[in-house]
Amino acid sequence: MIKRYFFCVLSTLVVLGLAACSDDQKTPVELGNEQQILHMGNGDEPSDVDPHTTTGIPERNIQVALFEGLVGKDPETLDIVPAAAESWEVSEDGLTYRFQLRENARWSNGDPLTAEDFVWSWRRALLPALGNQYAYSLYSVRNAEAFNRGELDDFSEVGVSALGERELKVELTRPVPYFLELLDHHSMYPVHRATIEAHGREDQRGSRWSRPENFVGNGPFVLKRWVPNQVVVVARNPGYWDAESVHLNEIHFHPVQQPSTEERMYRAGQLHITNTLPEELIPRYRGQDHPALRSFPFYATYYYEFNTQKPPLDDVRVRQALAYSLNREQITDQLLQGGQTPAFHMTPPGAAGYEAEARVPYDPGRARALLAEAGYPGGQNFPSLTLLYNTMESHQRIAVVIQQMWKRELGIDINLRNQDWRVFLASKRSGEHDIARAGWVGDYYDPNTFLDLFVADGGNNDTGWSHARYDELIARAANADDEQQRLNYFQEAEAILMEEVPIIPIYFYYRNHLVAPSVQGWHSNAMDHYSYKGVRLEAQP
Amino acid sequence: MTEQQPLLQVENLRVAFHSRDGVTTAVDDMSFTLMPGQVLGIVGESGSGKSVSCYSLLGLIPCPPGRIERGRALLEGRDLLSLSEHALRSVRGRRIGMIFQDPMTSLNPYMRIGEQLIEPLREHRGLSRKAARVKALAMLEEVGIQDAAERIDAYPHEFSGGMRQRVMIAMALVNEPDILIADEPTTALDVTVQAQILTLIKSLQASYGLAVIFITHDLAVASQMADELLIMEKGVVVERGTPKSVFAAQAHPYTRKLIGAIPAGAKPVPSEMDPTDNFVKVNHLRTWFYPQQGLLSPRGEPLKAVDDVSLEIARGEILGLVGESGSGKSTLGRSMIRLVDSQSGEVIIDGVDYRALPRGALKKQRRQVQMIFQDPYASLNPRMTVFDTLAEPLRVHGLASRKNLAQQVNQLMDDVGLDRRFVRKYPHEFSGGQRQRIAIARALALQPRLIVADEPVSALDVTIQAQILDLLLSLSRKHHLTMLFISHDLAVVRYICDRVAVMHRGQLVEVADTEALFAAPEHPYTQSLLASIPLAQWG
Amino acid sequence: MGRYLLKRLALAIPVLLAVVTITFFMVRLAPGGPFDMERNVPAEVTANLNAQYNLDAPLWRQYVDYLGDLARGDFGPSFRYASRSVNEMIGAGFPITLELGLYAILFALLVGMPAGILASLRPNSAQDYVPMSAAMIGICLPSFVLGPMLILVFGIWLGWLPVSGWGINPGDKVLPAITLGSTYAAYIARITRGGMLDILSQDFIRTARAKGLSTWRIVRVHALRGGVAPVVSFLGPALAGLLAGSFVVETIFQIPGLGRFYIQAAFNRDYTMILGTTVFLSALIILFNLLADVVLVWLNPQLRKNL
Amino acid sequence: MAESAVAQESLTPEPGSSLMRDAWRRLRKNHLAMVSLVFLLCLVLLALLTPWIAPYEYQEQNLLLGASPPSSDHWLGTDTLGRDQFTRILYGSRISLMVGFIATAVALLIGVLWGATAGYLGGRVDNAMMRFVDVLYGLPFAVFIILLTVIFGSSLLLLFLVIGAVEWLTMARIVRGQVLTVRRQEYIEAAVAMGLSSWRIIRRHVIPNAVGPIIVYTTLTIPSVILLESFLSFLGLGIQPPQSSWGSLISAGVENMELYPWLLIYPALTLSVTLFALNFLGDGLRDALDPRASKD
Repeated sequence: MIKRYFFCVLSTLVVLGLAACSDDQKTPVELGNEQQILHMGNGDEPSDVDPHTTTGIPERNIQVALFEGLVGKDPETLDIVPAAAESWEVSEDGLTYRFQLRENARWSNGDPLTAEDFVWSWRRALLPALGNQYAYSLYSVRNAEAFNRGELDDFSEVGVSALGERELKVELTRPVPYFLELLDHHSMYPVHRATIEAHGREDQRGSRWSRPENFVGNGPFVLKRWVPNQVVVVARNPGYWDAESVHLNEIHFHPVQQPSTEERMYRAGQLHITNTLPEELIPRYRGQDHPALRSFPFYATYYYEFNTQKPPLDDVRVRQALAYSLNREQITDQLLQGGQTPAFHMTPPGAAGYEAEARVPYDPGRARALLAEAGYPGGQNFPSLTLLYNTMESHQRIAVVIQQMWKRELGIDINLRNQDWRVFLASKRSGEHDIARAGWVGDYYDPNTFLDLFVADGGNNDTGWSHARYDELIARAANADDEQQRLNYFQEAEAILMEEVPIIPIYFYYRNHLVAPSVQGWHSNAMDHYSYKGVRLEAQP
Repeated sequence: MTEQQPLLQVENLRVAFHSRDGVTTAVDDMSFTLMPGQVLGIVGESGSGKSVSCYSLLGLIPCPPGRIERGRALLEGRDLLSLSEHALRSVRGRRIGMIFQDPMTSLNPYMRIGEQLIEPLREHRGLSRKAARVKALAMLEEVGIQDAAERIDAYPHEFSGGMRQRVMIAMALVNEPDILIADEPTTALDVTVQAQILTLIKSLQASYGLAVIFITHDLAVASQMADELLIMEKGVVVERGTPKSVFAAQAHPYTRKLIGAIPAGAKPVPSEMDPTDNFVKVNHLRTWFYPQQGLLSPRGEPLKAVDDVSLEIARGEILGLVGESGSGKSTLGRSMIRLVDSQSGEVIIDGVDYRALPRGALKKQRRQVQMIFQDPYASLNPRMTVFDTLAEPLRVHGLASRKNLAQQVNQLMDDVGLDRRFVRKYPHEFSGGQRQRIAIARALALQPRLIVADEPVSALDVTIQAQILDLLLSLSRKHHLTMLFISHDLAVVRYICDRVAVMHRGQLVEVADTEALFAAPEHPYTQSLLASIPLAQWG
Repeated sequence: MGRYLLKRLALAIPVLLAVVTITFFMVRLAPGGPFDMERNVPAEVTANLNAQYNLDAPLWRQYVDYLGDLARGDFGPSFRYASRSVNEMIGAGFPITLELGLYAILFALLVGMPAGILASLRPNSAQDYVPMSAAMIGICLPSFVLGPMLILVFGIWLGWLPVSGWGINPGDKVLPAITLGSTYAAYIARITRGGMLDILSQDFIRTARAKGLSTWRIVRVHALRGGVAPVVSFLGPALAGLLAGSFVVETIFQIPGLGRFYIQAAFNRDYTMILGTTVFLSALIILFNLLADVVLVWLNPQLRKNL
Repeated sequence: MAESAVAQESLTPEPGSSLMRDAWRRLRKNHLAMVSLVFLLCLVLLALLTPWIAPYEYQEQNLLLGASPPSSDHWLGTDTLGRDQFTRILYGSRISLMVGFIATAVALLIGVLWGATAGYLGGRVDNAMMRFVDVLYGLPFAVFIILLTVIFGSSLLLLFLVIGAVEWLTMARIVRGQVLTVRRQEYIEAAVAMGLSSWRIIRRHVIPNAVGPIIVYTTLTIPSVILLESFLSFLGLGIQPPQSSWGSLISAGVENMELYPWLLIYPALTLSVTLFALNFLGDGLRDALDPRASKD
């Protein structure tokens, strides 16, 4: 009799599972290959697609499909290429830019894209009340900062103006060698005025203009569907000026937070491209030379920063001792095994041809000597310091290994402490930390994005370290006429930084993700800059 | 009768319970025959094996630990004891019907009685739901349920105890079995209801030509009902015969003990009391229960458990309070000592107004007044040893020092006639009578002046009952106790009380000296109570 | 009955108010605001952002305003998901979580109850130990272990079931439901066993046996109704706890449910979302407890008249 | 029927025994419970002796070795940092058992007192006390944890309190439900009639008789507490690496499940066996503490 009950249980389970068991069921990837639908893992649920109010990478990955700035980047070489502007001129002094917009550039509702659209959009991006957290990327434009800070009300005094339907003039405060780089930032994207005004105030965050049913953009794709925490679907924009190089019909952005979930989805044929790869699995994929694995250096540095205001970290010898005793190669080769390269200086190599010469060496002998010199021979009497990191498994692993290295090489004990991200930020800002984990991703492809972090009044300098000569060098580099001279200033600044070690660089990031073999024309690059033009899906034989 | 084959023939039945502590033989070498239309009474006290023997016939004892070790039980040539569970199922409810002691718990509270009634019909005869319902309805009418057509869809809790027992009987007989096993069918019922049920069983037995096995501890009831009696003691049949012959011969000492234990006659020695000194005075006491008292809802129709009751108890007197279940007698007792909050009136005990006492003072005052409960199983904390149970009140009220605590506890044990050696045992290790002695000892520990005894002997076997009654009488004399003795058993009340108050539906209908009341009951309700007492028929 | 329900619901209001109040001030105590980023932005920008969301008003004012919105059933805009209101997010996430929770409970019941019933029929025998031990596995393997294991076996090695999603690919609801339900299966098995043991020792079961009914029928018709009462009173709080605790399963299986919002909101400092989901879930807890009580009464006719 | 017959038979004279001694006598007869008890005692002993018997140091890394399967050098293999897993499980048992037992004890203490008081006093007091539990149930756990880490940092003591503070809610509900039935028993009425204080009645009469479900729930709470610890520690509330606990080993094992299955199997097995032992011991204790339980 009891059997009957078990029969019920079994049959229910079978029925629940049955539908899935049919073998001819095609996976989303297989279906996507046939219909040119790309499935991408996209990290997190986007907060919005409005380019002027968002700050995250997941949002950016979608915005790249929906909008287009004046210029873009070649996904392979990261060279600046024309986008909404077909050409531009730079004045001799590097202060004035004139952009010619494409004649056939249109909004997805058919309206022509005009220079005035850019003026209005940048104004919106700078409106104080909007609270655009990336407004500062426009600060090199004349008076933009004053306008954004509310010190200036008249936007006509800001250095951006339309010289007709299709010509845009931008005036800068000072020459910025990487200004074109900045133009690819989402804060500089144009937005459609009529649509925004139809659904709320211009300075209103989160109005409904960015919903699929209202959305108007100028990118190769338009917003089609958005189910929170499930998927964002963008569909090809037939009115896009370069529609013929767009091969995909749709892109599905899946907000998958857990790397391990993402990897399983890839293996089950639910994703073409993953956003990341779980650290634990990287060695396995690398070992197999897996065809889907894409590994490439990423323009970012993982480092620890000292609170140089607190003894004994105010003593440069102590900082040097701590820095010299880290065996970075062991961390990258044995622990991480994800292609990361040991960082002996702050700025990752590559951009603008800059290759730092300064090195903070691995020299445990000297480290011990320095520590003894500072009054802690063999780690004796060394106060108990705390290493603060934000809650994440990978940070924890590195911290544990470094804790051991310091113990082994210097004989000092460091406590580990992890905090929730926002608490971590708050602790760092208030200077409560001794040593804190940090990471910096280049905002643009230029050494300046790393080196100007550590100027004395730098908003992101949580080390308390300041150095007059260093500040001077960074300022000079910004105004340098000659590119070689500019890089020389950077070399000198970097040397100071590595001598003073307010931070210990640990490794340069490497990105690893999976790209299905059916995806053609996909390029991974050091800025993790996505480009969907030219991407095509080919079913495997 | 002479021509007839025996319907059921039980030979040399032996049932034992195997536990880690050893083997207990519950029934040993029992034999009997049951003729068609015969009523067999099995009489014995709890633990005598009378129920186990019948349950084992139908495979209803838990196995393990129970085990039928030997014997046969032939029902028309088939040995019930060797039948498979499946085959036994066709006997149960079909050939042999059963009714049980407590109709409150023996009916499924979750099912309408109609469903429960048609179940055996559908199970054994495969009747359609409709046909079964017609049959069930007829059966309900036959057992005397009025408006059976409406009541058939009611739930058991909507019936009174007596009506429930009628439903049980209907259920047992609905398949027209040959044999009815009635296991203490009236023990849990009021006397007046008991009389009705007994009459009903008798008449059904006659009209269906049923053979009945009637299990009871009450010799009087058995002798009223049975054609033949089996007297059992500790699993063994010690005497058998017609009621007349059993009573006449009283061959076995146990039989004599049973008969002797039936409380009969007046109180042997009246209490020493001063009728003018009213130790307890209750004036216009009223305890009503409201179905629900909420923030938003108005009060519903109250249950008037105690409605404007006044009485006095003289110092040293034992006042009997009788009434049927639901008459409010327990609530009155509890209200008097403020275990239940009453709404209005006055309770003055030894000059102290109990209803007006603040909480703290009440706790101190409580030692003056103690209570003995009906169920000695439920009224003792199962996780406390006898010592702890008795020592607790002594300690809390500071009546014993650390040194003489053990001595005082021992004194109490002696008082109630318990062996001192048992002082470290747990309640469950004692028999019912011993447990009630513990409960009495606990009440006495505080040297109270007044004891409210709520049915203190009704859960006990007759022989034990007699001992406890004598104990109470002697203790009340020794300690000069005043007592309110609540009981539904008039014979018991007559034996122990100086005066009797009769309670009916929350009110006192008659208060009189015991013998006067028995001789000439005034109130019709009292008269009906007296008329329902089963009398042993041996004359 | 109606009055009883009304009274219970009225009692819920102070509870919810207390939850809102404590939560409101608790989240403000936590360091870090909803708009903190790794890079520092000018103070003016932050001030403007705060102004957009009424965060510049005095705290008591914000509290009063929030209560006012709440009274109108408006949970406010989400800070993290700028273009959405909290109502919208709950509306999107809750039905999914509820469905997941119901399947999980269903699974737990289908596994736990037979195991408990089997065990109760022959206590302290193999028929008791084997199903009870099997049910215990659910406690040994918490969802963050069981989920990936099931995915690996059924999703990847055998390829029978999808590894993620909800209602997108056929069969994708099976593994999440099992993962979430397995812990509860163990509890339900234990509770069922206890409840059934209780009922099976009652007199009316003896009556049923004396009627000649089969064990199966006794269990099904006579014992189960009373025996499941403890299960029902467990289910109310369990379902509520399951909804609040489903975030692990939702994350593993990529399910767009409320559980993820609920937990992430705290880390995002999405004040309105924290408050909204908290109030909503508290109300659910109260509601499910009430529901469990109603079912208990419905199961037990003796209780019906008390209402 | 039969049981009272047994009761009468068993009245053989015997020296006195207290509830605890009696319970112990009963427990000893339960083989399964005794095996479980011995296992748990061994486990506790191992945990206590860990610093002397562990083959390696718990924080000792060998990055060159990395994750290696069980071998004669490392009986249960090594983790991705090359740390000996056997050692880490041993050290983990110190943390996990301590957290499991102490945090559960905290929950037990608060929950039982709260639930018993509410259930026994009933009425408005009950209502107010249980509504308080409802409120606590409703509060967002994650925010609570973040706040605590901020205010107090990570400390083991706090971890006990937090877990206890979370788990007592359910305990209180269970106890209250049980007490509501116990309260109706006549021996409680008898205790009231004796003039005992409410506190004494709760302590001596109510709680001991509600002990069955309490024990069962406790044995189920311990493993869930052990797992909860790893989550809270990960959030920064409890122990900090390189210390290990069973929960953290299991979570780490899940991540590496496919590549290095031994990293999941052994910690999970340890926890499971402990859980089963607790369970059998709990059932045994429940029966042993009930003098009435007729054990066959």
